[in-house]
Amino acid sequence: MAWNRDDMAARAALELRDGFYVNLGIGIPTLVANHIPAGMSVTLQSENGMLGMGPFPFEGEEDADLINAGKQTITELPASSYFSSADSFAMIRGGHIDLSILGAMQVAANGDLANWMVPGKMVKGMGGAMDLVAGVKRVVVVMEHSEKSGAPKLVKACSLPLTGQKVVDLVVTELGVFEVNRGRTPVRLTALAPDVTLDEVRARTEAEFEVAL
Amino acid sequence: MAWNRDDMAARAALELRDGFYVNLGIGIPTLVANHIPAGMSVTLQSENGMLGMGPFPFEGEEDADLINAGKQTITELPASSYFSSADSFAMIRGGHIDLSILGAMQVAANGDLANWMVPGKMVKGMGGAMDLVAGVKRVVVVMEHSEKSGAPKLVKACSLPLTGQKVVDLVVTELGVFEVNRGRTPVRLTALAPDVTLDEVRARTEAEFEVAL
Amino acid sequence: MADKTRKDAAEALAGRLFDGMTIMAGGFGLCGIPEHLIAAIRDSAVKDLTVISNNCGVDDFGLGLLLGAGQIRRMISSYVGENKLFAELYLSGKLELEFNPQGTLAERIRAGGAGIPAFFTRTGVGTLVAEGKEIRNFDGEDYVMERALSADLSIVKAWKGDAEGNLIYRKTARNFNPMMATAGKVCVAEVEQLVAIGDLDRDNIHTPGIYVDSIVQGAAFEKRIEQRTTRPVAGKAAV
Amino acid sequence: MADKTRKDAAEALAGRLFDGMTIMAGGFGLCGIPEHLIAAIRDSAVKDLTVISNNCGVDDFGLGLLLGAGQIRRMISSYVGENKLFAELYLSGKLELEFNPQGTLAERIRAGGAGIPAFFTRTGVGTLVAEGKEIRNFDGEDYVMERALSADLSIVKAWKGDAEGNLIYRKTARNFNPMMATAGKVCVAEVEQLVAIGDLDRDNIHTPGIYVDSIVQGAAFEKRIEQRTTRPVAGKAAV
Repeated sequence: MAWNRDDMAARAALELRDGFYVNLGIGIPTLVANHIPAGMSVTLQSENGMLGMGPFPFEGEEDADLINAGKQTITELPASSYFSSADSFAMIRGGHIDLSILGAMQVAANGDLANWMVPGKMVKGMGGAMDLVAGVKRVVVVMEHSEKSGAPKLVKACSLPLTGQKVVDLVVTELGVFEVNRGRTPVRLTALAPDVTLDEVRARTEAEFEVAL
Repeated sequence: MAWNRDDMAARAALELRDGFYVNLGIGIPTLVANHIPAGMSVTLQSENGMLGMGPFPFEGEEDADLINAGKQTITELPASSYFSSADSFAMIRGGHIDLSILGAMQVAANGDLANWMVPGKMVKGMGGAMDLVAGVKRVVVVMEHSEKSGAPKLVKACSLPLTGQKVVDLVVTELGVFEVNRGRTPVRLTALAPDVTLDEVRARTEAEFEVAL
Repeated sequence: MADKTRKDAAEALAGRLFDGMTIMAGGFGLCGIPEHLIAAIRDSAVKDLTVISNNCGVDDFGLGLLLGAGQIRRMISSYVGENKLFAELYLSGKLELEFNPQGTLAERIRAGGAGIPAFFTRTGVGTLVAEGKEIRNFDGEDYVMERALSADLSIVKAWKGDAEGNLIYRKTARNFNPMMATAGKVCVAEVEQLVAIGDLDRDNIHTPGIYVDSIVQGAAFEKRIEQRTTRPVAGKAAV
Repeated sequence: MADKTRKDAAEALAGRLFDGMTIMAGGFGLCGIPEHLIAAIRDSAVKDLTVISNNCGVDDFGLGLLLGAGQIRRMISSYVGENKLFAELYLSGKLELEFNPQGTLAERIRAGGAGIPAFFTRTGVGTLVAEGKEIRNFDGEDYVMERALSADLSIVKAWKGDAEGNLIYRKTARNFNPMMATAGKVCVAEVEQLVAIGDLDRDNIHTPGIYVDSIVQGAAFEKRIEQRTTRPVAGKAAV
């Protein structure tokens, strides 16, 4: 039985460490916040200019001046701080964020990441994704293992325009966990979802990988 | 009768305009603040991180956290603001300061300025002078007309290491006022101190200049 | 010090608008946008604008108003996902578009205000963003050279301001506003509260008045919320 | 969030000092210097230091203490005028010195913390400062390329701070401290007042805690004044 969205978020949450400063992308990565272990101190950065992002507000307590990078209303915490976009990306680009967890369209065996553009389709823009993958110390991708068409997303080489070159450290899909290590080592499958077989993963993965379960 | 230090400051103060943001160097330039015409609004910037520099404090009211770029104790004004050195020099380098008035060892006919180093002598450092002359919209030099040795300081070409190339707009000495215009036009003598003769200025000036009194 | 206060947005912008100009507009999504100044620019009917802003508003609010009025010829942004009209205009060739990574956009604007004509960044190396740009290796790593951005006019929105133009922003409504204030040849600011000089904490002024040419207190602010997201009152944390 | 508070300067620096390291130290003259951390570094006897700081203190205070103890091998500064020992050491070849224009120094440090390996500036073009560096013309004007600066350790001094490492500086004691906090692999901060988390205004935190590894409240601060300049109580303004 493959992992569901919440299982994938829980798996990605194993990458968290006490004291980490973390940027979470939109979608499944947002759910990772629900899996921070009790007693572990993790500070969430929002690239529109905030450290110490709190939970969504209670209804009626929304503040138009307080949103996350997905433009959702959020709250602050006692230790929160605000800063400009230039200061926020200085923080990101300068390597001060420990971990970025984000979605992807394709990840290649060499660590290349594509998640912003499909040629021929209307492009919405890369937002802060290129800065995050270029600047954050460790980049974890959480994505569906295949496209809706069935085409693999963990590939030998990205066919889509890149977001970053050799930037992915780890990939979590509903089938398993893959160490990519920015292409410095061969891709290694390190965990399998329950009842998922190695054959199924092999059949649905284009990139070559070693098995280290 | 040549101008004294205060006369020279008063002459430089004629360069002030209402609404100007101004950086004043150490020495005679500091005295320019005493000659801001009544009713004219001039904001003084201190490159160590302050806009809206006030007068020296009364005795007993000195604050170790409030100094100017000459490390003298100063005061703040109602509209003052503080910022970091990086933000201060972003302001200077970015061309946001209207006028810089500073001292010099040599000024050349092409607008070159030397004011930080004499080879063979202990060098104290250029501080913010290179940034100021490179970034401020208009640069006025106030200096003695000659060195103690009698050597001219308004020269054909600077023999001392430069602080900036083609940066000086105007020079005020105890003998007169010279438009240098960053070397875009010939040097022009536009004012003479009382009882100073053109012959005396010619004799004590190495740079060629036109007379436009 | 000269009083930079103006009666309303139209007066603050008077004489500062011209066809073909480049305008920087602060805000992230609809958060921290100079809504009164945008409305006044729409009313002015100035056209052929190049607009530098992280986003382009929504169809009927923010910069979407200028888009709807056909006043924008070219956008420099990082993300424009929430605007249908934008897609139509772009696909029909009526709108030029330059995408910048968000951090590169922020830094290009800071550089424009700080007298730095160009800088190097890892962001975008090996991507379309780096095409045609200089790549350079420093200490074994490749970087792309990015140029500064500046504008004829920047419009920003702050929480509080005074007649000298000193500004303080509130929470994440700060975003691009402080850098844009430094990178316009002229900067016009709108604030929710115009306070007396001396009322702002001098240690905490985000934009010193030197950067601001005119300041106006907005009338009613709409401050629309784009993605109202809440958690159940009795439930557990959702984020 | 992890408590970054340490008992005293020595504990805050424990395990972070080694011979031959590069240290950035905040302050302008004697204003805003981390005086307790400097004293603790002197007491540690660590040596062969490269120190990046706008100035080098005076003979018996600030970084002058490390100079006097022979711990500094190399300085990167913009102005060192007020230190006789400095002159002696330099002229006798016991001290290496690299002068940077003050704004270039500040920007190189900011770049070091911001992931920008190099940038261009007009400052220093045509002077000794530009020798051996790349000169490049942008839009008809020459600029010199300057490289980022970073350090093994930065020591900074703030007015208030909390256990998360959030810092607020006071008046012109801010100076180089905020950028240096971002450009050290490790940053240790000393504050006059350690306050409870939540007591600092979130909109006005100058250095977010992410940059600070350890924080210590100094005991008595000397906060020496270098040029005590006053005006007569009854007289007219002198500046």
